[in-house]
Amino acid sequence: MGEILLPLLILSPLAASLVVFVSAGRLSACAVGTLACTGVGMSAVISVILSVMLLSGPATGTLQVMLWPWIHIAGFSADIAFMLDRISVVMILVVTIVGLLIHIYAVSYMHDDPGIARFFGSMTLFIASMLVLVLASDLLCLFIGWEGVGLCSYLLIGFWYDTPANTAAARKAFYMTRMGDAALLCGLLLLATAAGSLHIGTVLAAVANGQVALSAVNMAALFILIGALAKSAQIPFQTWLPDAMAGPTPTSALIHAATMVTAGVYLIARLHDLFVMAVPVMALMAVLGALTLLMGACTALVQSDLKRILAWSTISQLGYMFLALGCGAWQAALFHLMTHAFFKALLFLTAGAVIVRTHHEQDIFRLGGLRHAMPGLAAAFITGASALAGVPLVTAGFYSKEMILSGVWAAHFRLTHEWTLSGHVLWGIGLLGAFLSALYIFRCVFIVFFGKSGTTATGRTSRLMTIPLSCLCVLSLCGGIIEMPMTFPPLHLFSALLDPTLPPSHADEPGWLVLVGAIVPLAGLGVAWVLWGRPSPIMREIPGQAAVIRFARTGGGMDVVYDHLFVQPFRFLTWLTRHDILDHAITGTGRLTQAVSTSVLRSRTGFLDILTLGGRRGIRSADHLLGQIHNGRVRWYAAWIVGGLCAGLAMAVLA
Amino acid sequence: MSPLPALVLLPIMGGGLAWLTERIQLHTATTSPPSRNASWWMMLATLIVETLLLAGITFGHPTRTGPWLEHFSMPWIPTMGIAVRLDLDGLSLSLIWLSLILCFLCACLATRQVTVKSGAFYFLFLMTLTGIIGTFVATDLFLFFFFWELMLVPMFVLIAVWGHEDRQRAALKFFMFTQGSGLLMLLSILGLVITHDRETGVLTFDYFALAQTPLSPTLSMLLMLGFFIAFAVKLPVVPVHVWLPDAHTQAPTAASVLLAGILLKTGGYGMIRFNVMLFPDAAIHFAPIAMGLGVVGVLYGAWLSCAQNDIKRLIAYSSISHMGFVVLGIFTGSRLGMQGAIIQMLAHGLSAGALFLIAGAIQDRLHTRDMHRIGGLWAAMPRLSASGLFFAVASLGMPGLGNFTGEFLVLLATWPVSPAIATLTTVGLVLAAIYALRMVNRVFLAAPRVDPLLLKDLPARQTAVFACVMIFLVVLGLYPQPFMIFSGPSPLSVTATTSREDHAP
Amino acid sequence: MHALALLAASVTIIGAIMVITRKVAVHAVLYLVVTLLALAALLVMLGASFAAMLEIIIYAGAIMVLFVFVIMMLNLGQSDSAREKEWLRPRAWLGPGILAAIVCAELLYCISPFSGSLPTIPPITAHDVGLSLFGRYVLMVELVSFLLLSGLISAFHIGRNWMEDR
Amino acid sequence: MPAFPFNDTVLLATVLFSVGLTGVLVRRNMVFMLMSLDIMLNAAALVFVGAGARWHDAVGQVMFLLILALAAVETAVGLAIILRLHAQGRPTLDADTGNLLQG
Repeated sequence: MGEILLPLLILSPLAASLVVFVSAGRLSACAVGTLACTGVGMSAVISVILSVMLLSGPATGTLQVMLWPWIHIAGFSADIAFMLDRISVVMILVVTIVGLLIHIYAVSYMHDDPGIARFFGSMTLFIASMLVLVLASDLLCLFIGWEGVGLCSYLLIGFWYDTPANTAAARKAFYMTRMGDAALLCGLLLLATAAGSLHIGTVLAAVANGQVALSAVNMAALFILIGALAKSAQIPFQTWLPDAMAGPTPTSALIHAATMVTAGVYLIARLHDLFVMAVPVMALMAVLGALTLLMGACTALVQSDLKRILAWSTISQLGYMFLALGCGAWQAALFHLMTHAFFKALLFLTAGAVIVRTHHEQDIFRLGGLRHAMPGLAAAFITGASALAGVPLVTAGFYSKEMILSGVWAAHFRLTHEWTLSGHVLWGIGLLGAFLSALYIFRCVFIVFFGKSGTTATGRTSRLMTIPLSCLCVLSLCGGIIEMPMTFPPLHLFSALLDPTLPPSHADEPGWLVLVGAIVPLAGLGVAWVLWGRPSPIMREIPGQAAVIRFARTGGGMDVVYDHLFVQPFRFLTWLTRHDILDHAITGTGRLTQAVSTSVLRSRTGFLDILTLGGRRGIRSADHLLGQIHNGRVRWYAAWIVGGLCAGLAMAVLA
Repeated sequence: MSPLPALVLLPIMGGGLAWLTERIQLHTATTSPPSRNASWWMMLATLIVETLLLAGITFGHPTRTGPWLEHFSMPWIPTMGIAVRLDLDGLSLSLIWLSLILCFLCACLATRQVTVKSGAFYFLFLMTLTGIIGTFVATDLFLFFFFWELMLVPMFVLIAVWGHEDRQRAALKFFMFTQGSGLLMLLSILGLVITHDRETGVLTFDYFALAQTPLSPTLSMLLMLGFFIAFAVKLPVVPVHVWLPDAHTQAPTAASVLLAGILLKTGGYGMIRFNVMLFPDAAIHFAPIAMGLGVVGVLYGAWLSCAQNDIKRLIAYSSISHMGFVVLGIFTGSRLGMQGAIIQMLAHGLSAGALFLIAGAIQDRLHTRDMHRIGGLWAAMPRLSASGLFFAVASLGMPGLGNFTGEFLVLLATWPVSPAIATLTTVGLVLAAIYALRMVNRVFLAAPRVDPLLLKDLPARQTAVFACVMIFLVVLGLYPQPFMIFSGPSPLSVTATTSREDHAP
Repeated sequence: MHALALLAASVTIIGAIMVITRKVAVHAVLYLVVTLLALAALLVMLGASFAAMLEIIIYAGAIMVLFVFVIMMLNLGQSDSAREKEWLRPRAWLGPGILAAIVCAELLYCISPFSGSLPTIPPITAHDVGLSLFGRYVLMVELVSFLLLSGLISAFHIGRNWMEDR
Repeated sequence: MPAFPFNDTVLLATVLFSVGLTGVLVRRNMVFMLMSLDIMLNAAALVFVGAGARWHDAVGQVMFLLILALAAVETAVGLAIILRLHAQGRPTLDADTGNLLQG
């Protein structure tokens, strides 16, 4: 049963994608939407069935399906093989259910776009690739999904390809993730060489029993980390994600918030046994995650584009996940991944609905007071915002963030004998980040939905859009209750789910941690209300002139730095070398040879040549001279006669 | 009776018939339109018969005694030890299949545009095919050289007569490079034969006999270099690649496809069959340099490809980059790398061939290859654009498609030899993404820049042909295992004896 | 050497030199007449009285009259003599002068052996001349008459065209 | 005996010839050239007469007559040409201008 359902899970969106692509232009928008939703819906149903099947089985049970051997050759083998374990269950549920909701939303959102078939084809293909990614039991197979989602992301960011900025953003996203992919490929090569296979189980076993040298483990972990960082838009690869908001909003919700960008988190969680062995890499991951979450939050605080705020917030939240992963809180990371998928999808979709109804106005300072025009959307957005901020007890974000913070608190890195990195510092950063999260998202809420009304909203949000929104609202409010902090004991469903596959983090955090974690988001909310929310807000707009603000708004200037450091030199160099230098060199050598041989030839024949040339010239000048003699003047003729006579006589006389 | 001579001779005879058909038609009547394409149908019929023959060879031997599928031998010039020796193993067979598939592609998609002296075009086209197939099956070095040169002449004429604006120069460049390097190979062949004659007293050009020649390391290295340079020019390896961009750019579409799809592969085939297998020790000594050249090729080709504005030139440079992988794979010295190189050759033949066809289709419609003047084709021609996107993505090494399998295997084989080289090569993959997507963005996406009236999408039949290639690529990417078992070159040590015994008269 | 002969010879030479150096054509004609008269005297001294008479009548008479008439018709004036002066620069003289001097010197060198003279013999009379002229050389006379006729015709022809052009 | 020895006759004739030659070469005016030619013809005639007297032969004077006729014809034709040229716009009678036969 499972052996059939698991391939079918991937096949149904894939088939939908193929049908949609092939029949492009022949099916109506409605039919295309239905087809895509059916494909994703089927896989959602299958994933629910599969998870029930798996969870009803033994705790360590996994569902392994080997479809066919991919490469079997001396010293190496790779298969097209899938595996469903408890980590993948979480992921397929998130991917298919959130994916389904977003698809349903998109049917309405995209219904009058001429390229709808391309859109849904790419979206369903994305779901299929993502499922391949999360289900693959072989790293090479995972890599197919890994690149596949990148390709779909490229197609969807550049969906409205008429605008050069969009396609540029798409290419940027693809290039930056591709760099990570190259690093990931290196990591895979290293592991494959060391372990002789890329089957995840085999690799992890080889690492665990010391078959792989520690330096190789560190290197591999580093390479894979780079790949994950690029995919998840962490420092130093963060710049592509804000630009990726050029795509349609459902794309941003599905790919650039809920699923694809979390692939890095999933990969590291999947390979946690490898990373446990690589302590420096873990520390690096935690530090980068912490930095990213701070940086993302700070940048989000000064953005004025609604979708960009959400994009930076995504980067920041992914930073949380990496922080958690770096600290070994695998479960927390996955938990946050799940809740983040819910509330960030909700936020994006709501933002999309708002943007559609305000005639594609994305600047939050031109919006305002939308609370009255669209109360439902306002409520949904506020729900999402609360979840993102982690408003205590009622939202999912609170629980997952709490889990991360408690996991981070306990972490401890022994990098060297003298130098250790305590989790407390990282915890502090995380807490600061939580405060900033509440601040920036409620800044957005207060500016957009409260205050003076800026734009006029028209139309109604269609039913097809509201259903997914309400579902996501429920999920982002209640999705967290399945895992309570240790301090409130009763419910630990999520960790119970993952305990067999992912080691639980240490749970001996002091009780006041939860309290602090609850107060800080509320404080952020309060400050936001003071600054932007009151009837006469203190700060209507952050002064955009200040250099630091402008600096922060561009994402720490990293774009500019990269542009000057890599893009421009690359462009210049390619421009410089656009004509093949070697070609020129060789052609030039050829020309030189030709010239030399010609001159050799000439010098060989030169003597004769000069002789004949000189002779000819002499004859011609003599000719000329004779011509001069025949000048037609009688007197000269006479003179010549006399001269001749002279000479003749002289000869006669002298003889 | 072995079907190999028929396999080799069929295309050229069919081509001659196609030419004759056209001549006769010209002389009799040109009134009825359906018979105007009689010579084209003749070519198609030739290809079909050839394919049937090949299918017969492929599937007609359920029980294989040795690794060599077919053998044919007939004395040619007995006093010199030259014979018509043809042998077929999995490597040859898979490359011949590739050739035929690409020829079908050209026949269906590219040759109909040839209106001037089309009969002669078909004849030369099929003559090139004969040369290629002959190269793949010849195991007599003299015969091999004969076929090697036979490929060049019709291709030269194809470029020089039916090419684009700068065709004469490109054709001359192509001819001079390949011909010059071919002479080096001839020297090496003669050197090997004479050495063999001195050592054993037997004057022969037989591949299997020559493989047993005892050689001093220096001599062996010298002879191998002669072969290597010839193959390196054909493949091409970077410092001697300069003929390729011009030739590919200026050639007519069908010739570009043949060049990129198959002619380059003869270089790879030669490296496997004659460099690594005839001179294994010298090849091992030479491997670091060759691998270095391979990496340079990967990076240099990709780099220059990033800077091109001419679509066909861009694809040509990307071919150089991909062929760098082939060199890298062949000289890793492991079976893994060689398999990777073979898969890479097959996949590149399909993807680059298809890309050239698409570029040709664009040029037929817009009469330009400049990417600055093309743009936004997706809206008007979605089928062509989608195919273009697919093959561009394939050529950037998307996992799940054939090119990735080849590249991955090559990298996997390279990593134990030198992680640094492998890491450098992955940079080539990033560059591949840059040039491929640059092309996609400029040509298919972007804002429309051309008159939409010019843009007629691919007909459904041609799309179906492209779809077949896509399926091949996907199969090669997802299920390469049968190809890898099937297409492995026969190890020499085994074959030399078994094939002798099997086919001894 | 007869003093008279010497005088005549010197007059001849001086006259010839004067002919070729004059700027005015009529002067030159007059000097030429003088030269020819002196030459006629010399011919008498050589014992050819008949020739001398012919010289005076035909040459100094008829031909010179022809010259004078032509010069009159040419209507030469001051400007022409100025131009002649212009053309008679020393540079123009030098080359031809040297050339002529060389020829003269060579001829003189050649004729130096003709020295010594035979004993006196009776001079040749018109009778002798007439005999040989109409005896042995009658054909020559006929030829000369043709020559004169052709000269007459050609001169007439050239002059007639000119008359018509007028 | 002749009053004028043959030697001196030849001497005189040579000088006279040279003077005439110089005139032909030097003068550009065609009238003067004709006169110089006459001088040269006279020099030649003088030699014939001298030689006839020296060897007592009538042929010398016969030749003199022929030369005389020749000179007459020459002068007549030459003067006619001069007149013609003068009438046709060559008032200077410059012999150097008639050089259309130059090579």
